[in-house]
Amino acid sequence: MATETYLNAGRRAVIEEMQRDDAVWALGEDLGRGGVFGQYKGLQEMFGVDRIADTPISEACIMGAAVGAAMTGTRPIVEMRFSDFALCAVDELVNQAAKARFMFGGQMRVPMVVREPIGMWRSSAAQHSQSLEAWYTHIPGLVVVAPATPADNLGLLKSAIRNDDPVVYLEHKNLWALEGEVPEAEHLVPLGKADIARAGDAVTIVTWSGMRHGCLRAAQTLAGQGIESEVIDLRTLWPWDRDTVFASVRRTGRLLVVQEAVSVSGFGAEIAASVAEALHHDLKAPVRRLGAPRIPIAYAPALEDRARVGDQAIIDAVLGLVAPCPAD
Amino acid sequence: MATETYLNAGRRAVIEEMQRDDAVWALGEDLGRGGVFGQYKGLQEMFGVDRIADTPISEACIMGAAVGAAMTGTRPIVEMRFSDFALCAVDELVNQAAKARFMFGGQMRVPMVVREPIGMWRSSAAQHSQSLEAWYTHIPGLVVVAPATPADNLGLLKSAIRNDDPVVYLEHKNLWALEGEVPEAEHLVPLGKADIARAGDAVTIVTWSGMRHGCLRAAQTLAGQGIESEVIDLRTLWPWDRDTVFASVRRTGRLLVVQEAVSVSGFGAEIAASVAEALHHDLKAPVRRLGAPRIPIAYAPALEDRARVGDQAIIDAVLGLVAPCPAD
Amino acid sequence: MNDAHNLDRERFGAVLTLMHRIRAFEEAAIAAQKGGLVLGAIHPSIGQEAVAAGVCGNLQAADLMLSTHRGHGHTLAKGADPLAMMRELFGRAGGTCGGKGGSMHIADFGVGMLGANGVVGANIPIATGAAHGLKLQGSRQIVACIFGDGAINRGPFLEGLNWARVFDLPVLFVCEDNGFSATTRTRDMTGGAGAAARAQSIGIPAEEVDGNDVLAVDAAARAAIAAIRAGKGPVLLHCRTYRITGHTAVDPATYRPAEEVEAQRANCPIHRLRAVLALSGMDRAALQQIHDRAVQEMNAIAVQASETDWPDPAAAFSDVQDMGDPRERAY
Amino acid sequence: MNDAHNLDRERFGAVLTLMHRIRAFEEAAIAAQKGGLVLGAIHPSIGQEAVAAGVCGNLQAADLMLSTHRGHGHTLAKGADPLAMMRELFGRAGGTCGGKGGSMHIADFGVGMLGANGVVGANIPIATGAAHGLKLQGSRQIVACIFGDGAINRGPFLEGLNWARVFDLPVLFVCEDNGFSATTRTRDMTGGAGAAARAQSIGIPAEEVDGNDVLAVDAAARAAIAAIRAGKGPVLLHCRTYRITGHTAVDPATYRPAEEVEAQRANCPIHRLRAVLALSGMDRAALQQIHDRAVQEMNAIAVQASETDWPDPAAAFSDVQDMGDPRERAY
Ligand SMILES: Cc1ncc(C[n+]2csc(CCOP(=O)(O)OP(=O)(O)O)c2C)c(N)n1
Ligand SMILES: Cc1ncc(C[n+]2csc(CCOP(=O)(O)OP(=O)(O)O)c2C)c(N)n1
Ligand SMILES: [Mg+2]
Ligand SMILES: [Mg+2]
Repeated sequence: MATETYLNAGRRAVIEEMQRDDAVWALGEDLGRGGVFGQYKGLQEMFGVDRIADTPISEACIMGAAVGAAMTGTRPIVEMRFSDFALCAVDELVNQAAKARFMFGGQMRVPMVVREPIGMWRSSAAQHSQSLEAWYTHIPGLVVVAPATPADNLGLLKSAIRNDDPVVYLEHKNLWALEGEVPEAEHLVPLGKADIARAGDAVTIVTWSGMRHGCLRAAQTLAGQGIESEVIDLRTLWPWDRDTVFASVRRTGRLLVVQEAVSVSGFGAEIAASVAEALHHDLKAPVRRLGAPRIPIAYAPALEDRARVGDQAIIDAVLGLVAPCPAD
Repeated sequence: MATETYLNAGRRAVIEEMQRDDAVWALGEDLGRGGVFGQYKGLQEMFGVDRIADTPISEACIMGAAVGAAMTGTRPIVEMRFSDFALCAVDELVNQAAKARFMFGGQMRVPMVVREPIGMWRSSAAQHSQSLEAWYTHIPGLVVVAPATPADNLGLLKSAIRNDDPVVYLEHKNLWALEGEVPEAEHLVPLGKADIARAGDAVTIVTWSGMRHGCLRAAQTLAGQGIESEVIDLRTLWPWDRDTVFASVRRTGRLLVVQEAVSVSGFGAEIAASVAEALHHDLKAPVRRLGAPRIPIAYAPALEDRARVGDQAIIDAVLGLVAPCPAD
Repeated sequence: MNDAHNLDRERFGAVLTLMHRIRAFEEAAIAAQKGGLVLGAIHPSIGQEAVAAGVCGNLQAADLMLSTHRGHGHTLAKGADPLAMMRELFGRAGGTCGGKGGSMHIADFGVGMLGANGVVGANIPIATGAAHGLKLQGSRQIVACIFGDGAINRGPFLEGLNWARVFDLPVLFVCEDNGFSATTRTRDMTGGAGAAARAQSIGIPAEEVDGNDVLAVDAAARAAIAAIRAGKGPVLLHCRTYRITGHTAVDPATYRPAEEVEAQRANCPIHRLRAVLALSGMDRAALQQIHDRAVQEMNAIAVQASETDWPDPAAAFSDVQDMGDPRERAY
Repeated sequence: MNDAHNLDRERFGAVLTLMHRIRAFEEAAIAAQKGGLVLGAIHPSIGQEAVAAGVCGNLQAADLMLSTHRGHGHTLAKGADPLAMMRELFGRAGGTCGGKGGSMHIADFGVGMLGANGVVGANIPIATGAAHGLKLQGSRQIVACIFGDGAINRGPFLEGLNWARVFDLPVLFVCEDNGFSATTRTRDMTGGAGAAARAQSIGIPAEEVDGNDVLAVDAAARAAIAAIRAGKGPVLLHCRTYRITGHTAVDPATYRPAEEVEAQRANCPIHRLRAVLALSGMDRAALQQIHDRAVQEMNAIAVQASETDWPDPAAAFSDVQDMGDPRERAY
């Protein structure tokens, strides 16, 4: 084990996979200077300008070109810089990358990883803060991954690069500097497997990406009050790990989903609805979601904070869930 | 009352609102020849080339130009032809139209209606069949409307055109030819109000757009078996009519959501999750969703049909809901 | 323009055969659609066959080609099996895409045909990326990307051409300019002189050519492809042609004067090539036989396609993605 | 180039004042960011002030202007209140957008400034549409749309310019070419000769101008605006300038040689205008006073902004949309 930042763990994943497989390459704006957050620092020196390719400011073509390059035997890593800018390339991702394998009757595959940093990052405002993971989970053909720790960013990104279908890979901008233990040996985290970040039997908290950390802090506080929460970090949103979530909810009888994204039609709705459908009779309390209100994200901190799910909101929600139900 | 097609009802809405308000105009490809489905037939002759504007094949600019034109005092109706092509203009809709009012601190509004025909229309395949309403409901700043009848297409489109914020207006391609009674006098349907398409007390079926009709057929069949379903057509997806849905589910104790879209992270998840959260103790059976599997839509009918929610599936789901629960 | 007397009769006899086969394929498909056998929309390229034949005829088998919603001609010219294509139009088993795609999504990777596309202009970045992928792998193949005149008003046209220039990619861009963007005259919606001028402004050599003169298209494509294969980067050909049918097979296209269409019929690329071949000494009977064989072939194919089984409905759930259950939460 | 002796000293004195105010505003903002007062990223336009002053100085109050992420200069030049702008950068009450937008989303509709934009190139279709809206309403106003050199590689550039040409709209497109797309040299990512050539290929008259010579920018903008106001449709100005700072205020910009930056500092548009004004007979003290006043003004504004209240957090829920409860399902 070594201590590594989330950012460097992702960088290491790219290096290892590029060393392992000549077909892997990365493309995006400013990659030669390390990319906008430094995720690609030094990589052009290591791998050359062909494999760490600087591109024009042409998101549609970055995405579309990756589709073509994936069809012809390479394995592109697409860097979208901010997930917000990926909105300039939705046809290319949704109508092209995601559907090609199916539309063309399985003649080929489109192995590409689309890195789209998501999330609030102090005072970045409405066009640099979004979390739209729910959208991608709705699109057949896409795998959706959202790592929350350095080790997972290493192991999931490596798995994503090896995956033969398009993967939307959502790193959280606020986690770049987060440090954590990362195995020094080859480390692969399988896609589709959740991580039980904390075990507990009072309530199941399902979360992903940046909110993992708020949930763990809240669970810590709650443990002080004798309430043991199970915190499940989904890590992969599609396919999500129903088995792990369902097993936990069967045990705890209580589900809280915590997401940074807008709650309305967020991915939390899918989890909550799935659990409500399948485990209604196991539930000791109604399922519960936490997420952002349906507002654009503001610049001024006090306003921006209204779009954040704070630790206290998580604590309150858990307390609400474990309280004896008045209606029963 | 007169009998009118869904298509002509929409056309009438445009005519009436353009007559009423000089600021209203429409832009899109081929509008001068009536638009791709004939929704604008004869309108250029009536209103001239400025107000029924033919455009280049430039979806991004159609949408973006509408944002600018809305900011400067006009009320554009954007025609996207197929909702699939709107994926070429997502930045313009989501990052610009939806957020401008908020980002700029309420200095102005963006009154525009984006018409995006959705849904399966026999053998149109993966790039001409999608229903992505869930996406838009997730985006702060957008109103989302999905009419299912000729009268609603008249009354909702008129209300949408009068709305001062961007409205994503999703007509269903398979309904163009549907005939129905339409008031001859001015007819406005308020945004945000559901329609109880059929009253019943055994189960609440919440649906919208094309699936309204399948639900009504299924309800008819079920009525023959003595099961009276309440069919609620939401009509507006954001804001959706929680009051009507909740009142119904409180009465019936059973919720089925029926949608044409992919079920995973579809808007049905939001409805099901909201009901499960709020009315858990009123439920006599678990909430239940029906929707498409997570597959692209195929061309061959037998394959395409696997993406459809058939009447029988609705009937079976209702029967499942009203059956005495084995676990209780 | 080649001199008819020096014409390579064998070669252009084969080109005529191809053009007749394309025409016959589409006429058979239109007839089949009237009979309810073609399930979705089809966009015929009748009158535009010289572009398909002139361009794709100069590609090698290993070269790649990407097309549009109006792609039957290009696809046949690249070597796809017409029976599999017809089956695809009919939504049958054994279609090029197993019935999953239909006319607008025909692809045949086996012959380097990387896909029609239902989204105007979307093939341009994909083709550019395919060329990028080839170049990264040290391949000598090239990519031809065919699109309509309407597509040059979409952003991906700019982004793709710029990209191809910046990375010096082996792409032949072909603007198949039939004058229309669906029901709209493209010139009314286009600033400036069009595709070639735009390409040149991006630093891409471009040439305009009479797209109904297959000899001219052939010569221009051959020269362009030679340059591209020599490593000179992208080239654009702007081929002016005319769409004889409506936008789709069911569009009566009443938005254009009958005389215009009649005049263009007289300019039919097949007629023109036949005339040149006749002048070069090919006899009438041989020419007639080329036509008749093509018609017979395609009519027989339509019959055969109509007798083919439907695909297994379970195929709706395959080829989606390796991870996850595509049936999850279905119905 | 105007002759220094015939220079309209009053007018260009005002231009110099504006350029100094822009520079001083941004220097104050950079200093404030070091002090933690500016909350989000800022993209200074130091060295590029001649474009803002030369273009916006020729707009009427009722004309509209749309800008980019690097928009402080344009916004001040269009007449926005620097105190409100500084408050916006500080995220305070009374900011141009009430603290909701920040630097990249400053807009001041009261002075015809329709918005900076966080998405490169996104302002082009919006500006085009704003002009479309004006034209439909029979207005005589025009719209200026300023964007960077990097934006010409995005699709909306093509779509917007083509649209403006097709509909003959009153738009002045201004490519403020500072040589860089963030940390990348734009020329390495751009095929062809750039913005002017591309505009011309779309049928839009275009001119290249030394963007560090405010007299040249002023003359070119004035001529272009006169043509546009006369109903001749869109024009593009390609202004070559240089970004003295990094991409953002915290970017050390080590990716370019120090000598290059030094040479460009010597080419500073403010120095150049000062030299011309001095030559024209304006005295040193007057010139110095223009500078000093600007610095005093902006420093005072920064202090004042820092003493302003934070916005009411409840404002997070207003200005979203009329329909529906924005708080629904919150937390
Ligand atoms: C992005 C997008 N917008 C609109 C359409 C609808 N559409 C299909 S074909 C067509 C006309 C295309 O014109 P052109 O590119 O000249 O090709 P042609 O049909 O003439 O071969 C249009 C507008 C589409 N498929 N994709
Ligand atoms: C669509 C999009 N892609 C990428 C970015 C990130 N980005 C912000 S500014 C910038 C460089 C823009 O270059 P240019 O247009 O020349 O403007 P400049 O910064 O030089 O003023 C980039 C790539 C963005 N904001 N939007
Ligand atoms: Mg055309
Ligand atoms: Mg620049």
